[in-house]
Amino acid sequence: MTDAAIEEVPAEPAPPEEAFGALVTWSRGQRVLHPTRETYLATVEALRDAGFIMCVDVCAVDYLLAKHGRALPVGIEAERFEVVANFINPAERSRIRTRVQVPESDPTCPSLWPLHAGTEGPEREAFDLFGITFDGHPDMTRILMPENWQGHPLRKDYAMGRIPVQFKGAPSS
Amino acid sequence: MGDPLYTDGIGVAVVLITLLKVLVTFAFTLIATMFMVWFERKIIADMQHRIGPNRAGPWGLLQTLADGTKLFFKEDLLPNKADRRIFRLAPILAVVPAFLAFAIIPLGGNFDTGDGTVSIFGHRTYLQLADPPVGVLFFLAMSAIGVYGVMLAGWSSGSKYPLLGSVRATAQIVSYEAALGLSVAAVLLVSRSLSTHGIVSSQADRFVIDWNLVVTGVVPAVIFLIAGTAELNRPPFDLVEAEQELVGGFNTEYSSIRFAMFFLAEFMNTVTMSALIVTMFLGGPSGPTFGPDWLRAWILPLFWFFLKLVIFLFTFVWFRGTLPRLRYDQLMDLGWKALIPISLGWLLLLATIRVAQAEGWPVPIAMAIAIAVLLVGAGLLSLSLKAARRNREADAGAYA
Amino acid sequence: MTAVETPAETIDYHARLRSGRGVLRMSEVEAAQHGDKLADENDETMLMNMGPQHPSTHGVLRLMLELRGEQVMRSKPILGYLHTGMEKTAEDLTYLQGPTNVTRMDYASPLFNELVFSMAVEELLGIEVPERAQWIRMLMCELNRMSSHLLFQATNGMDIGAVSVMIYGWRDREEMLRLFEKITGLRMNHNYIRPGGVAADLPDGWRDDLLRIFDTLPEHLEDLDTLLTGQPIWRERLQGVGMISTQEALDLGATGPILRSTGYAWDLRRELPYLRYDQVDFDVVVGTFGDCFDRYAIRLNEIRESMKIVYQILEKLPKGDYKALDRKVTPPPRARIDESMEALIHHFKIYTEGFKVPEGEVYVAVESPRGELGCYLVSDGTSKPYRMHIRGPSFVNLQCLPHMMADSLIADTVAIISSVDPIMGEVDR
Amino acid sequence: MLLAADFPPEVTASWYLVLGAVLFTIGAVGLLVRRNPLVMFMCVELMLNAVNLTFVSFARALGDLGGQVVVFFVMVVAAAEVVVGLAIVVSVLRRRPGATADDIAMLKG
Amino acid sequence: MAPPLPKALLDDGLAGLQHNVLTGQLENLVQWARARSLWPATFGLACCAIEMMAAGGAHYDLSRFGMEVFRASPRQADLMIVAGRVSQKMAPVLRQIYDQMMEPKWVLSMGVCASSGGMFNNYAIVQGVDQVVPVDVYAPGCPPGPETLLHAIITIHEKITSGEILQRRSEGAGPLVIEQRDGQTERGVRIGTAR
Amino acid sequence: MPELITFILAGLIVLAGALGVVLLRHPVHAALSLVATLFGVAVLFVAQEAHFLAAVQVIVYAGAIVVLFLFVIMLLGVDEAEDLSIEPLTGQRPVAIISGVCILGLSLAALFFAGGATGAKGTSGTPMGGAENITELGRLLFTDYAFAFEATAILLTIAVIGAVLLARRPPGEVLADAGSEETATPKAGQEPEVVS
Repeated sequence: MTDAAIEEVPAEPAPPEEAFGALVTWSRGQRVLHPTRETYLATVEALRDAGFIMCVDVCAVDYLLAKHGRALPVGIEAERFEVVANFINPAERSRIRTRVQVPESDPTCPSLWPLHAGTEGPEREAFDLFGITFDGHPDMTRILMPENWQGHPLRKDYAMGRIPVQFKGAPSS
Repeated sequence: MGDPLYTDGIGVAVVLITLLKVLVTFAFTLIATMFMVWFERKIIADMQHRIGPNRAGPWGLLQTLADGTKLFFKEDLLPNKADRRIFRLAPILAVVPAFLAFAIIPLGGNFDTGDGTVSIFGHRTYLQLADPPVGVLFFLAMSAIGVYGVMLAGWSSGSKYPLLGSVRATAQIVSYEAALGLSVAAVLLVSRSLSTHGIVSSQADRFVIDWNLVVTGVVPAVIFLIAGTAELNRPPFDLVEAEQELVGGFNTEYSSIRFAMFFLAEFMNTVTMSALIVTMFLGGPSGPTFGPDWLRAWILPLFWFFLKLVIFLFTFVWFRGTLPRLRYDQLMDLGWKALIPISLGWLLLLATIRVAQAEGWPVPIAMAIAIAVLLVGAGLLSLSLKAARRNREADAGAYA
Repeated sequence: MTAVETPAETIDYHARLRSGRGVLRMSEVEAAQHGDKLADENDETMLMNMGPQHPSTHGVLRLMLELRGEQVMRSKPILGYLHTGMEKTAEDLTYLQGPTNVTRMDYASPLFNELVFSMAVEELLGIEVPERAQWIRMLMCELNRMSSHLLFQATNGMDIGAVSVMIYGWRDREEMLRLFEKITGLRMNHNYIRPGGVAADLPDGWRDDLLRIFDTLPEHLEDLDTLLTGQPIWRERLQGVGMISTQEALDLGATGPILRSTGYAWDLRRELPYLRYDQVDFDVVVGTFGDCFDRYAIRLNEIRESMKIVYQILEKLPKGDYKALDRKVTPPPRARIDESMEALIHHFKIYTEGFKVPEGEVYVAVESPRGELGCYLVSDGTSKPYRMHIRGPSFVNLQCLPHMMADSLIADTVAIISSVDPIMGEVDR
Repeated sequence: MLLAADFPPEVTASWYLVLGAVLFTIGAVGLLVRRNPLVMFMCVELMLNAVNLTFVSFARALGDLGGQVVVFFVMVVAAAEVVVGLAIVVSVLRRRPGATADDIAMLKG
Repeated sequence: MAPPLPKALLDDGLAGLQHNVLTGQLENLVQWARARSLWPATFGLACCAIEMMAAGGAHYDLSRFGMEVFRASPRQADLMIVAGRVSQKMAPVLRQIYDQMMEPKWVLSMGVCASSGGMFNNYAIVQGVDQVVPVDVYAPGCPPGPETLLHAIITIHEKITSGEILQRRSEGAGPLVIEQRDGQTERGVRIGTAR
Repeated sequence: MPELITFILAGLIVLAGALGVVLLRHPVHAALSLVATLFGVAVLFVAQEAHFLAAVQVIVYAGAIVVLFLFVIMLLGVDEAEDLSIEPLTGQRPVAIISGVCILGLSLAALFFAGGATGAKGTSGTPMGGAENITELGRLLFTDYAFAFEATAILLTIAVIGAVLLARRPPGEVLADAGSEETATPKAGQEPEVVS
């Protein structure tokens, strides 16, 4: 295989494409919307009205240590966190994805819960593992980790937590 | 009437024979229980294409002994929140009635050509520990006392799952006691006796044809079997200890010998219930006999009794291997809306026939009238049930 | 300001209990403080804890139930007792090691985890997987779907109290596992589907073994029909229990048999085909009422549909390579290492530092036995994923529990949990 | 009579009647002393049982089965009484947990 | 004047009694019973739980050993099969269940995750359940097949038949202290006090 | 002799149970004491050859009535022992004790000074042991006492209906406070409850 084959398909050239009130990029054949935190809910609502009635997933990414440039459209500032949501339009059998930039200084993001009740669990998970608070979520508590846990394990500055295996009978330090 | 052993005054021999009978009955119930546990595990295993216990003793026969010994030597526990006295009392309350109830079961005796007695040391006696004139009622009384074991065990444990289990147990047993009693009444109606010996005697004339199973028209026997299964808390009515719902139900907090006592009581009750069904509906130890007196009086009746007993033990195991568990409200519905009305109606029908026979009325006409009346009653009942369901749904709809 | 830091006493329990029908808004810590007390002094409800060690919570699911008598007023699933940190671990493993990690998520259908991860990596790499590998993947996944649904039949039967069905389900699944062991080398957690293809070609005699299983399976499924489908108690227990409407299911993000049980024919194999599902003929089984019985029946019939697919695969399975021949991605055959220096180097490179994957992000989903199993993969151009997120169908489906359980009885909760068929390894990851 | 000189003494009807009287007294005192409506019900049952015992003793002493028939009716009535009484207790306690018998005065409306 | 009790008896209770023919026979009986009636607690965690259940199925049939009686209530169980990875959140629960079990009790650590954390050496997983409860037998494998589990169970049977019947296991594990794994450094923080 | 032993043992059980009902603070303990009393009374019935009544005593009283008591206690969770220190009417307890002594004294006086059990022999039948007792009892119930029998049947029916009506939750009460206003799927724009 040549390098060209695995190189990313170049994004559509300017002028920037816009749909559902958000800028659009393409990634591996999938349409990706880039709403800001302010336009996020409006975009998702527009999506829902356009037939994207299934919100299958919400997750977060921590780009703290990312050395690569992200495929973001012009006008969208790269921040440390990103909240990614995936939607399906069952009628058109198509998928679409939104990526919202969430700054480290203020890790909050509007919750999709009022629009898609099914995002309750995934958003709690993102809160638990990344510390991103979702405004409007009914139950913003830890879901996977114990409630008294310190820190958010999936952040890049949170170490793996690997410890040397302690065998039975070995002298403990 | 009554056991001929006690009619000619009470001497040393009579006391000894009675003691012997106590001993034998006690040993028998224990061994039967052990056998029942093994039997159940083996049969279930066979139904599920497995082998079943085979390590403890030959064919795993000593499995129950191993379980019992292990439990006996296990640490006991008294939960902090438990009501100490009652927590200790409950297993005893469960196990004692289970033992006592077996006392009224006629195990043998020649009913074919004789009067159901055997001869021990020159004394004629029944082959049953006791034959009170209210024998069947005695059984019902004992099963009523047996409720306390389950109920108090759950309550005294002081935690939630056992409490739910005991609330279920209470409601379940009280509800099914009614259906049980009504089907017993049908038997009493045709047997004209409350004593178990009398009930067996009344069925002994002709093989199968004179059995109450046939004489009462199968329905009471079926209802007794269903209600009896519920009374025993066995699947599909084992909501009391439904493992998937209530962890262990009433016995969740019990360990060691106290748990073993519940275990024992459960299986002993199963044996007793089967024996009672055999006594009431299948003619107990009666059956065709032949040969010398010892064969007629001792061997063949016992054989018949055990044959019939094992059939019902197998039926109970079969239920466990096949049927899913009912839900609590469905159980109550079955008891109150199906079993009790049916057994009541059937009892009335049987009574009509008896009255018609006694008074010399034409039986078919009386029966037809009775059936018509009962059908009207059933129609009214189903109408009211429908109305109740409609109301309930309307209520639920209003608040959904 | 997060909820965790909020002092517990400032939270109005009652207001939180009341919000949302069927949803108990109460954190575990608060619930623990409530202890054995009644939830509300003026009310007759009581809070009960079900799990995490409870025989019918399918592992370590924990439920807080607010009960009035035996009636469940509100409920809340509490997760995390099996949280394994797999998403974090994945960031530390190369792409080749990835399937080893993800396969342990949904341990009832491990091949789907491997499949979705491999597909995501392939999508990022932009490589073509050989035709035979695609068909083998499909074959294995359908077999896995059957074994997973058999597992469901077993546990569902057990939960409703039909103990024999439990053993029957295991019996048939065991035959399936033995076939898996022959093909992949392992009974579970196979690590068989890898980026670029599958780990090994099908072994000799696999077809006969498969057909032998298929000889007995339909009979055994009919046994289940006799024991369960036609059994009045079974129908009573499941019909009308845990109802959910299509709208609710869509809103809650439910997929798989739960969504299909409401009559909504949504199956990724049909709607957004992957592998070669567009070349096989099968029916999407749907229900009508969205109750536990529909979900049971759907799974039972999906076993039959999968058999249909497998028969077609047996016909159409092409010859060819079982993995991509790109030596930068897939290791060379063992024999080549002894002959070729280049092969040795490739082998060494792949197993020490792994292959590099171009930058980018991708979301790929497959239809697992429990619903849409998705994988969101972010690559920063190195040989390890920058971020891997798995969209576990059980995790999302579990959100339906409080809504299905509202106003049901305790016995129903068991049936409902069972009908959702959650695999906690995938829920907690 | 009660303390007959011969031993063992014959158990006459009076013995049972005395036992019944004592039982009745205990029940009556309990009814007046206890405040828990459930326990008060139980005390009523004690009194009814004392009466039952007396009836059966008289039935035997007088050779009249009518006494036993009356006991039968007493049991039925007791069952009816308990059913209704407990229903009232349940509906009161449901609204006011920990209510004592004095609170049942509120039934007067 | 009664002879003073032997010192051993005063120190150890019944365990200090010298064996004679009778207690020897009793001991054999008890060991025999315990080995043949080892009721496991229904305690499944992850992948291994599936294999544990498979071991109860028709092909492997744990019931041959009298072990099909999976007790949901820890009070009645003798054997805890820790089947699967133990998360930090689960560890206290696991310990609580162990404490709820009555003596004598045995623990079987099934699979590498339970035995040593397995491949999941990260913030979430307890690196070996022996840090929480004392383990008698470790079954290797990921997951161990039913045959491996059967072998482990037979090993436990041997351990039971060769062990002391009055020995308490309480010294096996100390009080449980779960500390949080340090997320900022790679330094290990002990979870639980092992022994 | 056997009757003496039976009487003494059963009498002790009866009295101990009765005292237990009055003195034990916990309602469940009191109920269990009541069972002991009922059982003792049943034994005394047997001693007086009223077998049928003894069986009915255990089945109805122990098997149904006390079970109902316990069921209510469990259902309502009336676990806490009652506070006997509160005296609703001043001097009620001493008066109760005094009146109790009076009742006892009066009845014993009536018993002894009137010369033991008196009365004329009835015409309804003679009690005897065994099965004849039951037959005779049945005959009496359905002939001489048929009206009373029917009356108690009606009484029972009324009691059951009354109990059902009393214990029934008024329909409006059911989910009135269950917060049903918020449905499973929140509508857009609806203000969800924020917890922080």
